[in-house]
Amino acid sequence: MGRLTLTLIVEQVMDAATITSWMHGIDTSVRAERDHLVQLDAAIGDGDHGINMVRGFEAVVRALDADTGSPPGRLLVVAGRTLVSTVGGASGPLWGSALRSAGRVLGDEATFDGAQLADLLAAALASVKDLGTASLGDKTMVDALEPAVETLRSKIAAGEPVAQAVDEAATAAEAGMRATIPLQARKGRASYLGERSVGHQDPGATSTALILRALQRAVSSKP
Amino acid sequence: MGRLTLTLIVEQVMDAATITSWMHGIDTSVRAERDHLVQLDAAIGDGDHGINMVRGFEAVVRALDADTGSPPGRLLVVAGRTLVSTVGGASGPLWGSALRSAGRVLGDEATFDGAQLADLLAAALASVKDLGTASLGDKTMVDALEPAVETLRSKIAAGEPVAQAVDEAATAAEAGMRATIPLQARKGRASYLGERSVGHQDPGATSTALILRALQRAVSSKP
Amino acid sequence: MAVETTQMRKFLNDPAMVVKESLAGLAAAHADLLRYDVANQIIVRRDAPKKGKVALISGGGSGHEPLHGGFVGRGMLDAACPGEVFTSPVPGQMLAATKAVDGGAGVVHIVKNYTGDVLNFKLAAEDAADEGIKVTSVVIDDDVAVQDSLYTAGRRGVGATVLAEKIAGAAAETGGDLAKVTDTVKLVNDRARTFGVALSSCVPPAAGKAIFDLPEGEIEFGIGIHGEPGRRRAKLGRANEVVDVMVEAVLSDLKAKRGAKVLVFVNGMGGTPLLELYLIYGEVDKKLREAGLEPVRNLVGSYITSLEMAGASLTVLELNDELIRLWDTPVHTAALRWGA
Amino acid sequence: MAVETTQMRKFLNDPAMVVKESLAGLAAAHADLLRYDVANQIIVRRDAPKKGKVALISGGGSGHEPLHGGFVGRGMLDAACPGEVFTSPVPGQMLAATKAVDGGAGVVHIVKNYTGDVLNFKLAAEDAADEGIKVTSVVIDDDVAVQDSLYTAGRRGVGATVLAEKIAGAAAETGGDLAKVTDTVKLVNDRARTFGVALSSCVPPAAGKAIFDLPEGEIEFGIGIHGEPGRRRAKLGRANEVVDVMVEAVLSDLKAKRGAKVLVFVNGMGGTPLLELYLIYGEVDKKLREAGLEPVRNLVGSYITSLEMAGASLTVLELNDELIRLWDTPVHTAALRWGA
Ligand SMILES: Nc1ncnc2c1ncn2[C@@H]1O[C@H](COP(=O)(O)OP(=O)(O)O)[C@@H](O)[C@H]1O
Ligand SMILES: Nc1ncnc2c1ncn2[C@@H]1O[C@H](COP(=O)(O)OP(=O)(O)O)[C@@H](O)[C@H]1O
Ligand SMILES: [Mg+2]
Ligand SMILES: [Mg+2]
Ligand SMILES: [Mg+2]
Ligand SMILES: [Mg+2]
Repeated sequence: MGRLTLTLIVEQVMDAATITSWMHGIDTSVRAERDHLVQLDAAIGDGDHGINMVRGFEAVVRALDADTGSPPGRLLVVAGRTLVSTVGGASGPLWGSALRSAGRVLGDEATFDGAQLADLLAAALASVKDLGTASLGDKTMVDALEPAVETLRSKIAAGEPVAQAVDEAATAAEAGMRATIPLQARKGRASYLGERSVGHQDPGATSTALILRALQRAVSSKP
Repeated sequence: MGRLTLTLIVEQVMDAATITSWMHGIDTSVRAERDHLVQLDAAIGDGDHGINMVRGFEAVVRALDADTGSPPGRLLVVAGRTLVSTVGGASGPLWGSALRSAGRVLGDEATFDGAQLADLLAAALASVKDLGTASLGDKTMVDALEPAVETLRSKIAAGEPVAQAVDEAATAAEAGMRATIPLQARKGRASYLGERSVGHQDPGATSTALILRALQRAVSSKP
Repeated sequence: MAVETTQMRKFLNDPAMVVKESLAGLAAAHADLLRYDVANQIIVRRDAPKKGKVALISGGGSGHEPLHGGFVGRGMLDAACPGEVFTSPVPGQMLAATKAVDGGAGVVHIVKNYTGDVLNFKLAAEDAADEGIKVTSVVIDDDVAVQDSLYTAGRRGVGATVLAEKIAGAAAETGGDLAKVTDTVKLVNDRARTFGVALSSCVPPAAGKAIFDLPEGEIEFGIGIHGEPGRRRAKLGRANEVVDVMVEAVLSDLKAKRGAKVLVFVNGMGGTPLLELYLIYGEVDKKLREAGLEPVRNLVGSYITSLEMAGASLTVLELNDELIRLWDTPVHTAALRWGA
Repeated sequence: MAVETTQMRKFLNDPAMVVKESLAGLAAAHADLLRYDVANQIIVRRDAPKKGKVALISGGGSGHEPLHGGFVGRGMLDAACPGEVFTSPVPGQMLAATKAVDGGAGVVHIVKNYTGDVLNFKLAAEDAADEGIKVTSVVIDDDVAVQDSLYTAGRRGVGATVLAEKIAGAAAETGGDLAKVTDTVKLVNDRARTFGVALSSCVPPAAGKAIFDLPEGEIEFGIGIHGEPGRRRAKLGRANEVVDVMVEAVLSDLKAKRGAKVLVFVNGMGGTPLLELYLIYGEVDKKLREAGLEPVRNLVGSYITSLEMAGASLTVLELNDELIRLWDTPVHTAALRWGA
């Protein structure tokens, strides 16, 4: 039974459709959570995070729908560029650079496997940390992304099925998101509030958890 | 009994103390009604009438308290000048000129009787109408002052005791005040509202009724 | 009876002192332009009286800042007489101002048409005449929201006041005589029309609460500048629908010649930010051109206000070459400045 | 999900279009000074690029008007890059602006210290460098309400931005080279400190409701310019008590020399009328003199705002002769103008 599963997993490859499905999934969920993200950002930021994410992923979906035939890495680069060029704010360059870096990991390959998925998310995390200079515990998107990347990498390395590993990574992102509540922000606008940032969930960590959950759905919907 | 009363009346003379007491009485009642006057003016004007009247009569009382020994006419002129120089707004020059004109009627006489009282109030009314060009029914202070003057003049002419005549004049002012409610304003700020001024009591007519009622108290408190 | 100052969203020490303290601050900030005569509560141009120059004074209730104190200086007013908030000044202020600025060539009183302003200025002008000063008075009444009829106190003086002060100030600064400067004020008033709308009321410091209650999502059409309600209330529509009403109200009354050059003044009531005022300007500019007029000069900002009221007014002035030249003449005041 | 525009006290057609429509209005009103490049959403000085002149650009979220578009013109900015309300612009805007204004002498990016602004400008500067344009960037971080430590994103850029744009703009207009103009921005930033307070929040059009809830009678100390809550909330006291806090916060950090000449900038957040701003100026002027400083220049008005927020900020800039000369240099923009 374990062996049978393993066999199926090894055969699960992801491709351009996975990326497109992922981006559509993000678009859908940031739309649904727009007002919640705005509320979270209003409490410790400037109330635009939901609007920024919706604007960005609307544009990403439009860009990808216009792009037929590109390999998955290329689609991620296009998505990243689109975020950089439409979002603004802190989240635009951060997620934009993240997806660009992620896409570059895949080069022009037509498909990718679980290990590559872990690598590309790791590249995204590295890019966010490099540009934003935030560390774990600073109450930013890093607090959701880093545990997700670590979980994904170790589960894949341990031979878990991709869908299951990504599910656990998304769960780790959600835990990281909730773990931002008691933290005092040290990066981004929320840091201006000092101690008043304590007790609120970080909007960027929240949308990051949505992004990971959308990835899980995109990966699971594959046959 | 009727004859006895009449005799008493003929003997009732008024003097500087009557004026001082009148002005103090106005001061007290516009203070007490300040917020009500503000509310009335807020509805169809700019919400300052109570504040204007309080500022003006506070200054009048201060001026009269500093003035000892002047005859009643002179006190009225001082009161009028003080209103002109402290109130501003529409009510300042109108009541200011009114009291100045009223005072001039008495010249330097030390006392005055009911007929003179009627004359001086008539001069006040003439001055308001001359300066403000308002007629009865325009929804202004004239609507309270004119019926008061007419009532006073006719009652005095009919031989009524001063205290009673002034009481009826004040009652006429109050009726005139209430009669402004259904009117559409044709003078002052309230006229800008057109039909929307209907249904509200005119603030200036209201303070005019207070002024007449204060006169009644000042006259009645005389022995 | 004491007003709880701390229950207002205002920077105040004492509601009774707000006008005086603000004037002191104005004078401290602009000592090069003007001085504050505390005893008479007037703002006087630093170099007044200017011998031989016709002087201009104006005044009215406070709460309309920068009007009028912010317009005292070279090429505009010689003195301003600020009353308490929304209350006309008293004649003594206008008399003191008239005496302080008279350079022998006469003094023009620019009076906004409100009963209080008109009556107090009238008493002051009589006193000034008694003292041998040549005074002319012009009443500004540009507000098309009010019918000028037997049934009103006449039209209110609003946005045209700012334009008249600037343009007649230029006429005086460049040597116009008393008749010329007086006629210039009249000309501006004749050729300008204004219509205002509000999205909120405002809170006079001495009253401590809003003059009227306007729920979110509603608009008052045809307001003045004293936080008073307007002619009618409606559901707030899109900005371009609101602008349609404003433009239509102004143009139908102004009856400018087709092809006329106009000055467009989009004025904020105090609480409406520039972001929105420029949006309004864009709509107005478009509609005026569609109506065959040519906006060649404009002024966008909060120049004649109603404390912190959210709202805006539109003034259109039909220009001619002389008015354009006078508008372009250098001006140096706290609130309007160019060419100097 | 559609925002009910009519539930806001705002003149809007569509919350998604408010920035673009406002920029179109700005350009229509000031066509002599600037043009609006719709495709790139940037405001560019009419006569740019000026060969041989160092160019200055700035940008950031909208909602701070007149910053930055109102400061484009002679003697100040060459271009402005407005993002959506309270959202940093995207690098493509800054790149387009940089290319549009580069006259060969280099381009200075004036960046307010917010993570979003810094990151987006950084990406743009990299792209511009790739295209062979000499770009320097200076980050403005004058807000003393925020500790500059490992535990924050550093101090916010607020009031000093306006002063830096004016003063460095004068340096560029009068022939300063890239190093000189860059250093001038830094010098202003080094010598200026700001502290802001709010009496209300504000309503971003796209969100449709206030960012936070501040009851009447309370004050937020240490706010920025994005309608965000400040460092602490307190009961609102008298204006002079509030000013005490502001002056103390600024001076204790600025540590100006006794006897230093200073420029005092009393800025309104958008919903606070001039009446109150001048009252504040009066208090500030007094307290600075008591503290041994000499206010020799000032700016009072709403120049870097947070939509219609009621509130104010105080910026004090320690001057030297060169800074005074540059401040006094003619400037001609939509929002700041003198000597021209
Ligand atoms: N330096 C940083 N590193 C990583 N993430 C950051 C950083 N600064 C801000 N963020 C994230 O960005 C989110 C805010 O994004 P958004 O509201 O879109 O931009 P802005 O703060 O410019 O308005 C924060 O909740 C936080 O998670
Ligand atoms: N032309 C006029 N003639 C007589 N009374 C007038 C006239 N105009 C206004 N009033 C009176 O003045 C009152 C308003 O006074 P007040 O509020 O003190 O002045 P303002 O209207 O200048 O704020 C009105 O209620 C009205 O009774
Ligand atoms: Mg945000
Ligand atoms: Mg009134
Ligand atoms: Mg009044
Ligand atoms: Mg933002």
